[in-house]
Amino acid sequence: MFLEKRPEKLIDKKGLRTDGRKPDELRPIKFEVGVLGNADGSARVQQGKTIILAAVYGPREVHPRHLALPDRAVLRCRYHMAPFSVSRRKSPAPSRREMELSKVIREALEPAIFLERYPRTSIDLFIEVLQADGGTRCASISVASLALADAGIPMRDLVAACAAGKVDGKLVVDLNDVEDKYGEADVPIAMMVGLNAVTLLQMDGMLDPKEFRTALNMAVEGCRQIYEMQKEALKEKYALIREELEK
Amino acid sequence: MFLEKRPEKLIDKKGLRTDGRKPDELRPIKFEVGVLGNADGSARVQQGKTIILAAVYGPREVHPRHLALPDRAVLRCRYHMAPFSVSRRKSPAPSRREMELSKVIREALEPAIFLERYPRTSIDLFIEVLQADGGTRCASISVASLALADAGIPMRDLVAACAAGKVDGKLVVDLNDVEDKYGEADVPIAMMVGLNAVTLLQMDGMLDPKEFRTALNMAVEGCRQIYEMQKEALKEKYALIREELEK
Amino acid sequence: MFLEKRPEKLIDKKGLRTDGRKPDELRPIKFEVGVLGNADGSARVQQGKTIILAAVYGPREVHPRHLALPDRAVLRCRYHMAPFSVSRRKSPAPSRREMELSKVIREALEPAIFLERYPRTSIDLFIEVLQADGGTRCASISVASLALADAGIPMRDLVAACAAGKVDGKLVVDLNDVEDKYGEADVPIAMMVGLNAVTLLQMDGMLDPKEFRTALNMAVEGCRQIYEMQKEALKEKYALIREELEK
Amino acid sequence: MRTLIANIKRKKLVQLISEGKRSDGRDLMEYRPIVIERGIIEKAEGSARVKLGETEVAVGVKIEVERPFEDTPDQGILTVNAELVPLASPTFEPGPPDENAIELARVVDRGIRSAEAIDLKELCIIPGEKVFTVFVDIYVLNHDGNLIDASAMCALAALLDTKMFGYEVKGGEVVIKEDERHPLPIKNHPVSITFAKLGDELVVDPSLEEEQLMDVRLTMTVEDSGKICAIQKGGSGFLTLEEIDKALSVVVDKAEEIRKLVVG
Amino acid sequence: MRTLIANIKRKKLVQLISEGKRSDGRDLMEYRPIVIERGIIEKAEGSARVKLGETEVAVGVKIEVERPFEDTPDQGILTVNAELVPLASPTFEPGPPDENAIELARVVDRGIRSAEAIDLKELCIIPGEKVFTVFVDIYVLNHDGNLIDASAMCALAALLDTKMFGYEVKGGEVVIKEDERHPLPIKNHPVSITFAKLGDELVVDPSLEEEQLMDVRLTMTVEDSGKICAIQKGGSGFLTLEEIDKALSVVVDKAEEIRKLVVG
Amino acid sequence: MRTLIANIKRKKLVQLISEGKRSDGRDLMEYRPIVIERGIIEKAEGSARVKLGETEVAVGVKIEVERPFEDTPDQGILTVNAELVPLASPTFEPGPPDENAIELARVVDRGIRSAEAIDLKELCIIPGEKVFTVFVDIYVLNHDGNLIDASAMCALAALLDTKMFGYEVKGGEVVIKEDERHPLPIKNHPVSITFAKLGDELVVDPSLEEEQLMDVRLTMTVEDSGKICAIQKGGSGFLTLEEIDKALSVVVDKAEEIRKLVVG
Repeated sequence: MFLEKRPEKLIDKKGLRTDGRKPDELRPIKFEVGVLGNADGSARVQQGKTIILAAVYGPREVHPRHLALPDRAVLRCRYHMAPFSVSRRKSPAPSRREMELSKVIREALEPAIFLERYPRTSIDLFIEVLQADGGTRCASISVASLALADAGIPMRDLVAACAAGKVDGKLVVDLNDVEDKYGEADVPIAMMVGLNAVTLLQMDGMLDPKEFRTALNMAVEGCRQIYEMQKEALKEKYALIREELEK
Repeated sequence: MFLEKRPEKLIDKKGLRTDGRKPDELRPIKFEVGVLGNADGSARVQQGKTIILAAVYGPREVHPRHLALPDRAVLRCRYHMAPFSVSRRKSPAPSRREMELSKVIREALEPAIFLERYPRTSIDLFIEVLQADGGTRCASISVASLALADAGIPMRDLVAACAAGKVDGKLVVDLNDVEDKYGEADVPIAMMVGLNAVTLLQMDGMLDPKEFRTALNMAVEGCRQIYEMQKEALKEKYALIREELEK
Repeated sequence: MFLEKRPEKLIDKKGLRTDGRKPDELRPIKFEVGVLGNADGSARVQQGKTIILAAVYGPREVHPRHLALPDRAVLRCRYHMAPFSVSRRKSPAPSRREMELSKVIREALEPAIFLERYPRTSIDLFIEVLQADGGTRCASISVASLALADAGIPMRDLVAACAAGKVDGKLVVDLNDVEDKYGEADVPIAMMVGLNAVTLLQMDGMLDPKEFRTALNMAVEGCRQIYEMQKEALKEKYALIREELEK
Repeated sequence: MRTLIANIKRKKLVQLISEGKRSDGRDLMEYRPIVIERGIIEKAEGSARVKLGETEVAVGVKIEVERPFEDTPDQGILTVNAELVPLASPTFEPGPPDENAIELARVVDRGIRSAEAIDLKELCIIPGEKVFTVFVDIYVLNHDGNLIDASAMCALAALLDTKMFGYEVKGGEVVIKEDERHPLPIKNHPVSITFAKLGDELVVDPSLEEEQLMDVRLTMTVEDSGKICAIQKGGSGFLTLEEIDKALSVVVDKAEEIRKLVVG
Repeated sequence: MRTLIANIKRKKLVQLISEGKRSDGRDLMEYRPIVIERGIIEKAEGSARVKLGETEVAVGVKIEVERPFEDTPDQGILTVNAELVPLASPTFEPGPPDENAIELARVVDRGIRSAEAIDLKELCIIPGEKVFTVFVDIYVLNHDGNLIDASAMCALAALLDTKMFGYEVKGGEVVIKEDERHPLPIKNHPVSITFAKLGDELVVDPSLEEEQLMDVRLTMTVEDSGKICAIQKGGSGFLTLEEIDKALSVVVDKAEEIRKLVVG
Repeated sequence: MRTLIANIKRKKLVQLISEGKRSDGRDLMEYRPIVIERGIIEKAEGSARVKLGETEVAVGVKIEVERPFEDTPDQGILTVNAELVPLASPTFEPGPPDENAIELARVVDRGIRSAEAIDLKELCIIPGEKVFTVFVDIYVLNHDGNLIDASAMCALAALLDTKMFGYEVKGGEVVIKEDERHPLPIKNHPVSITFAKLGDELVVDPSLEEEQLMDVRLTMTVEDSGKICAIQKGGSGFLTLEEIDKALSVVVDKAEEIRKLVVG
């Protein structure tokens, strides 16, 4: 309903951020794997106030059929925001921003998947942002990666994603909505951390090349931390399954 | 062009309605069968000021083909209002209301049709409301049923439809537009009268269970009367054909 | 950005038009053939301030396939205006006018093409108006005809198009935008000049039958002149090719 | 095969027509029977139904108060729309108007607009602020050929049937007086005549069968004083200048004949 | 073949139900476990999540200032929308709402509207000029049957969770007071009960399997005082008058049972 | 088979590039010939055409008066749109912009916006009421690779070509003075440089053939003072940190080289 106001300061006298974090501190992140009944794989993330669900269907038959590829699976990806996920109600029709994000998220995950193992099929990835408080593209990639793993899709590595940026002249990691909106720059990246391979790289705002290098390194470090949390979440899931099997 | 005003009273001192009817009295109804040149079957109804045309094409090949069913015909139904059928011009693009009505009308007719006799085909039913003065969904079902019969589609029974409702505290049958808009409740039903089978049942407004039962019975009685008129209209059509053949 | 104003006079005291032309004088016209790298055939026209590109792809496989015809090629035509081609920015979504023009342009070119030589294929013609200053449908047909020739599509004859009309009570040829908008009548035609066959004929405004006949003859004469320029443009193109081959 | 049969049919039809006859017994320059009924839709400000042989069209006119276009601040707005609803023909599909529906609407629109049939200046309420928009909705109910002429007749009949409401302007707001009604200001009566070319002959008012086999279609619209006010060639054939002249030589009389039926 | 298997399944299920049992062990008139959580989305004015067995639905409520409809100038606006997002089922496709999503939204809307659950007059700011619009967005997250009841419960829970902001009107402009909050004016609590007919029996809260094999679906919505405020029959079968009566005889108590869970 | 041939082609190209050569004879860090022409469309407020090898792009700039966004009441609006019109490539289809067209528009938009190339505050007429909207329409006329750089150059050239009209505000209305013209307030000149990764090497300004065979695409946009103002990775491959660094080490100089050509 309301337009958020720009806070007076994005970094306070103690060098802390609007939500009390240190510059290099991620928001609290909680991953859950296997949260939806019908999907072949699914996961949920809460990262600060950002809440996202990801579901994977496939490999399955492609409709319409002429989209099928003879030598590999087609990865399809829809990034979509719930109308109630943002301050002003968003129309459920896909916006241009959602279409671009669907593309870059897909291209951030494709390098990790052994698509050639499932020719003539599609792997359909659906991402629903239930609450958007900044960093949704990175959180989407991280959680989608878990949903793919949960669906048993063979991958070279998990893909972890994290942004770094500049707010009030200071480089920080994992920007929230206010920092993203009123900050000076945002550099979201995604990585197959184990392979040192950057699969998403975008930037808006302005950074000189030196700042950019520092921000990039901070984002890489953020990805490393998220990567560990992803692995932890998968372990937990498997532990639960093992428990249930042993019952 | 103009917003209609709510009449002061919907039931007058004598217990009569805005159009002079008694509570249990249907509007004047006129069915005509076989009114359009190209359709495989067609019919027209005038019920009070409500005027509706229905046309049936099929059983015919299904386009697009993947919609065909191996064991029965697909019944497709489009309920559509002419832009000039209501006080304020209506955009010709289908509204959400028209989409819901297309669905419930289809589901009211499906139980009557031996769809299993025409596998891999479609039976396409097009309903055009030329003037809407209340009760269009019921009149659509009644007239569509005649168009199906005119097309020679084998049916278990004709489907007759009629609403009952509550206006100014009084239960009445076959509501017109003003009664529907400013009344307290509307219960449209459809029946295969010969089989005592209710194939449409909806309600909006408020009724206690006892009132609802009474309204339901009034609507059933309305269906019975309409059912007789439907049969009469078919007989007339056949009589005409016979006459023409004997000429 | 701005609404153009109606000039006080469309014909001045000397009998000349707003752009200094005599009534029976065409605007300066420049055709270029083979201007785009990817298309199978292409051409560009500048006619006064009107600038149009045409490209032809095909004969090629038809998508979707069910549109293919067993006995001839399908000619498909899209007339489209760039958002910046007119005073007020035009939405890039096709307007009703663009859809009608796509149809009449297609029907003006179809009689000239030996479609029966390429059954089950499509010939796709794309026309982009980069600047619209009147007469775009005629200029589109003239330039599209060259693009078809450039693509090697066998034709009975080139199609040349030109309008005549009435402004300030005077019959004139090849109306510009202001003359079209504020004039009394516009008669665009297209012809296979060598065959004396009129393939486009439209009119709006008002003309008595005698005026109409005169206007028609003026438009025919315009077509003749344009036809010569078209042939010249093709010759130039072939001369260029010969030169290149001889290098 | 389909083409083969169509070619045989076409030859027979062209042969018949070259002898001055048509498959339904009409003369080349003869219309099918025309039935016009006005006032078929009470809820519309104006309405009509036309049967032209088996072709059937309904038109409803609605009037709304809207903002004028920027370049004509002192004029009402005319909007013509055509729906080829799928009950009218096995070849019509549900969905937004296709190129045929759009062409139909635009040709009818052009006739009305060029002839200045409606006095749009009379429909201005507050210049630059509020004007009446006249929506003419063409509804094709059965397609047996020559939709343009049937629709143009029906649109004219519906406009002639249209009743406006009186109004007054109070403090910038338009107040409608429901008990005061007057006809729409109609100044001219454009009538369209459609020819089909089959072989070397022209026929008027082509039937569906004739349309399917014709080379080309030519519509000329004529206003009260005998001026041409709209022309549209359709179809993938061509016309010679002589053929255009031939059409021109009969069209004014033919239009007058139809106009009498419509205006009554 | 597919049909053959479905028929066998259906026979077994009908047989089981005729013995008063269901495949998941429930009684015929028993709902699956219901878990309701309010306030799941901070950025929405109100929100809730409902799990009904494995069916999961989220609802978010947003409030915006808009122009009222012309025929209700002194009332706020209620808009209910449902998205069957493709992560919820292999049969849901991306794209604009299909007939199932539209029916779902409209049935939930009808219950809230008929019961006058929201006092829309309280949502008027400046009559004819500005009112609050309440957007109720139903988001189906996992489809395991009976989406209508789960959505209706979730919508009611989300409305009960909704906080409005205070406001004042200054010079025709609405100024929102962000620190002043009060609940949405909720006057009634409609609850829908959905039956599936399988053979000669009715069951409540059909699972996805039951929905796929059922003859017909019947939803009745009941408001606080025990009146029926919405009914919707769905599916291609029919109901006898006796079956309608049977549903009617249990629905008020059943609704009261569910209402307690939702209203808390 | 198609894949097999593509693989063979790819191997040959990667081999060639690993030797520092390209199939059209360019160096790895060399652009194709660039031809820039301004003022090609008189009816647009600004326009330009860029030929980058065989790739050809036109950009038209239109300016309209509109209502500002609620959260930036004192700023003009920038809208960048790209049309991949079907005459430019056999793979482009008519219809609304697909993901490639949208990405193209958004990357160009991001460079202009981040660099604050247009002084949007200068485009405010009446705060909260009326501002100028600058429409930048990218029209791809022939696609032979590297549409992003060609479009970004062309957009910048068109903006530099753009003439605004003077205006005055009279009684809340904006009156345009047609005889008073001044350039659009351009404060910065962002230039994008696009790399393609083929094997272990990066090349700039990939041709269509290189794009079809590349692993990944990387675009960096640089503003006047040498800061990076937009980055976009595209394609289904990955980059190492070393590769990103390598791009970073050449991009500022490369951008300055292109900027001289565009700004002139």
